[in-house]
Amino acid sequence: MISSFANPQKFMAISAWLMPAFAALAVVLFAIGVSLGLWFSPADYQQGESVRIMYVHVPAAWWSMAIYAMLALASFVFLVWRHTLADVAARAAAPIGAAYAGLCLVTGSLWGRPTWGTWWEWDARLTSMLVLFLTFLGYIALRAALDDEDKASRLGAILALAGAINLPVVHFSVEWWSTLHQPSSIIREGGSSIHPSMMAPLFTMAGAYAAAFAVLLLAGMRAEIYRRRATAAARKRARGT
Amino acid sequence: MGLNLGVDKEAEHFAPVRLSVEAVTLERGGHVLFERLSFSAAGGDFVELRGPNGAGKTSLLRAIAGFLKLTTGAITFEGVEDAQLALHLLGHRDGLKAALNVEAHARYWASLLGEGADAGAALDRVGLARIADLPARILSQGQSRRLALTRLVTAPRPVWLLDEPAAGLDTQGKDLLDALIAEHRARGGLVIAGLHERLTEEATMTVTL
Amino acid sequence: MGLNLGVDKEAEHFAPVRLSVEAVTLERGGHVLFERLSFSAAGGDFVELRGPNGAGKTSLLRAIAGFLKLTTGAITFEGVEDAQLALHLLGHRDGLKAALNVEAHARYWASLLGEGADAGAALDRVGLARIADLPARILSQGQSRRLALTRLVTAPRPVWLLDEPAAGLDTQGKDLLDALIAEHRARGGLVIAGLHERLTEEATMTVTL
Amino acid sequence: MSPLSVIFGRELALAWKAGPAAPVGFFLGAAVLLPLAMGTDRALLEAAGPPLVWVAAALAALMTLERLFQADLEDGSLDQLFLADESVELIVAAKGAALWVAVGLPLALAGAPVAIALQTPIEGIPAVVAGLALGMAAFIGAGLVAAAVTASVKRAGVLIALIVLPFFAPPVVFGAAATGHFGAPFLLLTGCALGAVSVGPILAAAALRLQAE
Amino acid sequence: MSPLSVIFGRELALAWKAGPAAPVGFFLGAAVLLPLAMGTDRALLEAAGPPLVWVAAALAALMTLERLFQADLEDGSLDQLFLADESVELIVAAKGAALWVAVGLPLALAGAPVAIALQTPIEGIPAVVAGLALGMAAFIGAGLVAAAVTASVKRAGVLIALIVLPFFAPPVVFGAAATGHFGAPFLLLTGCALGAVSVGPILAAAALRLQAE
Ligand code: HEM
Ligand SMILES: Nc1ncnc2c1ncn2[C@@H]1O[C@H](COP(=O)(O)OP(=O)(O)OP(=O)(O)O)[C@@H](O)[C@H]1O
Ligand SMILES: Nc1ncnc2c1ncn2[C@@H]1O[C@H](COP(=O)(O)OP(=O)(O)OP(=O)(O)O)[C@@H](O)[C@H]1O
Ligand SMILES: [Mg+2]
Ligand SMILES: [Mg+2]
Repeated sequence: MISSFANPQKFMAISAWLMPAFAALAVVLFAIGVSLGLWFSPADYQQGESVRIMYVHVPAAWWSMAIYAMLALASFVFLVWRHTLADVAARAAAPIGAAYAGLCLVTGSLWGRPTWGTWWEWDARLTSMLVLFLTFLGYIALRAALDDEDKASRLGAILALAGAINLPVVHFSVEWWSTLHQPSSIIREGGSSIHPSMMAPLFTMAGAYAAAFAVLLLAGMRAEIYRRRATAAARKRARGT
Repeated sequence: MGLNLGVDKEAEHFAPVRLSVEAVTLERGGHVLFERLSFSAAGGDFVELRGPNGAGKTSLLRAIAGFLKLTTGAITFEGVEDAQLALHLLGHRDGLKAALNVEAHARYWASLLGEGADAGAALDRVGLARIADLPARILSQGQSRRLALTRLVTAPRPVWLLDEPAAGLDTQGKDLLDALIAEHRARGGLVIAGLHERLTEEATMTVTL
Repeated sequence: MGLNLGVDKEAEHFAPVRLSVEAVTLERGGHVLFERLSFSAAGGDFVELRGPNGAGKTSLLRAIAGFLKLTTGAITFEGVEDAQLALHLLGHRDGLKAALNVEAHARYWASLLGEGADAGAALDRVGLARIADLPARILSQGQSRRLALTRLVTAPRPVWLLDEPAAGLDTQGKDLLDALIAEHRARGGLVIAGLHERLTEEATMTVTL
Repeated sequence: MSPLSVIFGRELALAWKAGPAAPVGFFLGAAVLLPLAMGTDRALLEAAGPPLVWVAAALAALMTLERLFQADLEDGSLDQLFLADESVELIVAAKGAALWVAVGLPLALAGAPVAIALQTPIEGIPAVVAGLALGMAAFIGAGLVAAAVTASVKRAGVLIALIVLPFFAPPVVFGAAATGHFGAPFLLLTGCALGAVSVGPILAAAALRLQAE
Repeated sequence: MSPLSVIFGRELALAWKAGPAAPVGFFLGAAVLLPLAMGTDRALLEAAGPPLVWVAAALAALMTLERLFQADLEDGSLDQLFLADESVELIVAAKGAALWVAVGLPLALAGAPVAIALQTPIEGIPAVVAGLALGMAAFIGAGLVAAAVTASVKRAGVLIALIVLPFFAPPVVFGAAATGHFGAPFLLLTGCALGAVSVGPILAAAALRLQAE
C-alpha cells in the first residue's frame, strides 16, 4: 500500500476516489454521532447537558495525539527512504493536527467553565495538550520560515522527530508534576467513569473525526502536489530553459 | 547589453557638480591611512582610486559619502545642497536582504533613493529580469552584484562612489558597468571608484593612496 | 613576495591524487545548472572554471567539496581516503570571526585543518604579519581575503577548490596567489578555480559552464 | 510611495518571513513554563502570572530586536538608509512601528488566552490586551536604543537584554500592576509607552550614525 | 591541539567577547524584575521565587541560542567545520559545551545569591546551583537542535523560542521541584540533562549538514 502510494501519479489516482469515499463516511458518521450525542444519550448526573461537549472534545484530543504520531512517522520515512509523499503527508497533517489540538483546548475550556467554574485548570492532560499544540505550531512556523522547499522538508522532519522524543517525556513530567501539587478544589475529569450509553456517540464521533482527518489530509496532499508541480513549471519558465 | 533600454529615455543632464578634497588626513584606530590628500573633480570626470590592500580606498569613499569623520582637512561638494541625497555608494557589501526577492529590492531602492527608471526596466538593464522573483538568498555572487548595480539605474544621482564595482562580475557584467559609467559621465555625472583591475572606460584622473 | 618563507621548507611532495567528474548534472531549486558535465584532472593540474554569473561555478565547487548533492553523475577522488580531509575550499565568504584577531584565525585553522607551516610564518607569507593582532572586524576587503589564503598555507592539503580567489586582492596579492598556486602544483597538488579574470599562472584545462 | 511607508512595509515583510505565528507561540510557551515551574496554586499563579506574562512580552520584544540593526549593518543596507531623503529618526521609528505591528499586536492579542489561563477574570481581559499593546510599544521604543548601540556586537542577544532591563522595569511594574483594570498604573504605563516611543528613535538614530562609520 | 579543544576554546572566546557578564546580568536582572513586579508579599516571594528563577534561567539560555550556528553559516566558517578531521556531532557538542561553560556555569553560580535573596535556606544552596547547572545543560542540549534547524532563517529569535519551549518544559518541571534538595526530582532532572546532551548534538549535526548546502 505505502509503496504504491510512494509514487505521486499513483497517489493522485488512488486519492481521487479515496477522498469522496472518506468524505461520505465522515458525513454519515458525524450525522449519527451528533444525533446520538445530542438526543440519544443521557445528560451527566453531575455535569448536566454540558457533558455533550465531550463528544467534540475527547475525539479531538485522541486524534490530535494520533496525528502527531503519524507526522513523526512520516518524517522518519522521509528522512530514511526519501519518499517525497511522506514529506507531503507530514506537511499536510501538521495544520490538521494543530486544529484538532486547538479544538480540544477550546472545547475543553468551554467545558471547564460549567464544570470547574474556570476556563482553564492547570491539569496534567490539559497542559500536555497545550504543549502538543505548541509543538505543532513550532513545526508549522519553521516550515513557513524556510523558503527553500527542500531544506524545509528535511529540517522539518528532523524537528518532528525531536518532538516525538520530547512529547512522551513532557507527558510523563507533567503527570508527575500534577501529582506533585494536586490542583485545588475542582471536579476531576470523569475520565475513568464514562457511562456506557456515552460510549456509542463517543466512538462514532471518534470515527467521524478520523474520516474527516483522512479527507483533509488527502485534500491537503493533493493541493501540495499540485502546488509543487506549478512552482517547478513556473521556475522553468522564468529561467527561460 | 543593449543600451536602448529604459534608462536613457529620461536621461536629462545633471546640474553641474564639483567635489573638492582638501588636505584630507584620515586615521583609523589611531593609524594614519593617508595625509593631506587633495584633489578635485567635476561632473563628467571619472576618478579612480588605486592603492594596495589596506591603503584606505574604502575609507576615503566612505569619508566622501559622509560616513567617516575626517581627522583633518575638508571634503566639499558644490552644486548640490545635501551631499548624501546626491550620491550613490556601492560598497563591498551589496546591501541585500536574503528573504526578499530581486524585484522587491529594485522597487525598494527606487522609492528609497529616488524614482528614476522603473524597477522592471532597471532589472532588465542589469540582466536580472528573468530571475526577478528569486529571493536574494540564492543569488550567485555576480547576480547579487548586478542587483546592487540596479541602484545606480533606478535612482538618478549625480555622484557615484563605487568600491571595486567589478568584483564578482563576469565579462558581460563588466561591459555593463563600463556602459553605465560612460552614460553617467555623458549626463554630467561624477564617478569615483576604488579599483584593483582596469576597466575599459578610461579614467580622467588617478588618485593613488 | 619572497618565496623563501616558511612554507617551502617542509614542502614535501603530495601522494598522487586524481579527481574525476563523470556525467554530472546539477540542479538548484528545480532549475538545471549544467548537464552531463565530465572532466578529470590529476595532481599538478590547474583547472579553471569559466562561465557567466549564475552559470554554476560556485555550485560545482561546492559539489566537488561534498556539500551539494549531485542530481545525477558521480564525482570521485583517487589517492585520498576521505575527500573532505584532503581539500581546501576558498569560497566567496572568507569565514572570519569579526571579534577574533588575525593571528587567532591562522592558529585556529592550523589546528582545525591540519598542522603545516606555523601560523606566524603563514601570516608572514600572505603579508599580514604586521597586523597579526587586528580584529578581523576592521580588516579591509583584501586583507580579509589574504587572511583566508593563510588556510592554504598553514594546512597542506592536496586539493584546492578556489572560488574567485583573486577577488579584492591588489596586484601584489594576485602575484602571491599565483606563486601559491605554482608552488602547490610543483608539490603535486591539484587546483580547481572558478575565475572571471585571468591569472598569470597558465591553466592546464578550462571547463566552461 | 514615500520612503517611510516603503521601509515600514519592508520591515513588516521581513518580520513576517521569520515565522509569522512565532511571537504568539513563544508567548504561550513562556506562559506555560511558569505553572509548570511553580504548580497550580491559584493565589500564587494570580500573583506571579502577570509579572511573568510581562517579562515574557519583554523578551519577545528583545528577541526580535537583536538583529534589527545588526543585520542591516552586516549586509550593508544600513548605509542606504542614510542616503534616503528622510530623517534617520523617522526611519528608525518606521522600523519600530513595523515591529510593533508584526510582533507587538499579535502578542498583545495572545495575551487574552494567557491571562485566562492564569485565572484573570474575563472582564479584565480588554485591559490586559490594551496594556500589553502599550507595553510592547514601550519595550520596542527602549529596545531600539539598545539594538542600535549593540548593532556592531556579535551574539549581542544577552547583552542587549542586560542593557534594556532597567528600561523595561517601569513598564513591567506598571503593566503587571495594571493587569485587569484601567487604573492609575495603566496611565503610568501609557506614560512609559509615550516616553519610550518619542525618545527611543532619537537616541537610536544617534547611535546608528556612529555605527555607520 | 586537537580540533575539538580548539573549537571549544574559540567558542569560549567568542561568547566571552560578546559580553562575559551579560548572561549573569540578565539572569540577575530578570530575577530582580519578577519579584519587583510581583509586589513584596514575603510569603508569595518565597513560594514564587524558585520557579521564577528557573523560568529566568530557561529564558537566559534561549537568548544565547539564535546566533550560535547562524553566524557560522553567514560568515562561511561553517564550511570549515565540515573539512575538519572530526565528526560533526562532536564539533557541535564542543560548541554546546563551550556555551555551557560560558553561560550555563556562571548562571548557575549566580543562582546562589538569587536563591538567598529569595529566602532559600543556606543549606539548600548547593542543590540550587547544581540543579541550575544541570538545567542549563538540558536547555542547551535541546537548544542546539533548535538553533541548527533555524540557522538559515534571519531574525529567527522568536521562532527558536517557540521551537525550544516545549523541550524546556520537563527540565523546568523537575528543576523547580528539585530546588533546595537532592531528591527524586533531582535525579529526573539529571535524566533530562543526559538525554538532551546525548541526543541534541546528533540531531543538530544532521540539521547542520543540510544547512551547509
Ligand atoms: C482546556 C481544557 C481541557 C483540555 C485541554 C482537555 C484535554 C483532554 C485530553 C488531552 C483528553 C484525552 C485524554 C486521553 O484520552 O488520554 C481529554 C479527555 C477527556 N476530557 Fe478533557 N480536557 C479539558 C477540559 C475538560 C473538562 C472541563 C472536562 C469535564 C469535566 C473534561 C473531560 C474529559 C473527559 C471525560 C475525557 C475522556 C475520558 C478519558 O479519555 O480519559 N475535559 N481531555
Ligand atoms: N573601524 C576600523 N578601525 C580601525 N582600523 C580600521 C577600521 N576599518 C578599517 N581599518 C583599517 O584601515 C585600513 C584601510 O582600510 P580600507 O578598507 O579603507 O582599505 P582599502 O584600501 O579599501 O583596502 P582593500 O583594497 O583591501 O579594500 C586597513 O588597514 C584597515 O585595517
Ligand atoms: N540554494 C539555491 N537554491 C536554488 N537556486 C540556487 C541556490 N543557490 C544558487 N542558486 C542558483 O544557481 C545558479 C548558480 O549559482 P552559482 O553561485 O553556482 O553561480 P556562479 O557560477 O558561482 O555565479 P557567479 O559567477 O556569479 O559566482 C544561480 O542562478 C543561483 O540563482
Ligand atoms: Mg576596500
Ligand atoms: Mg560564484
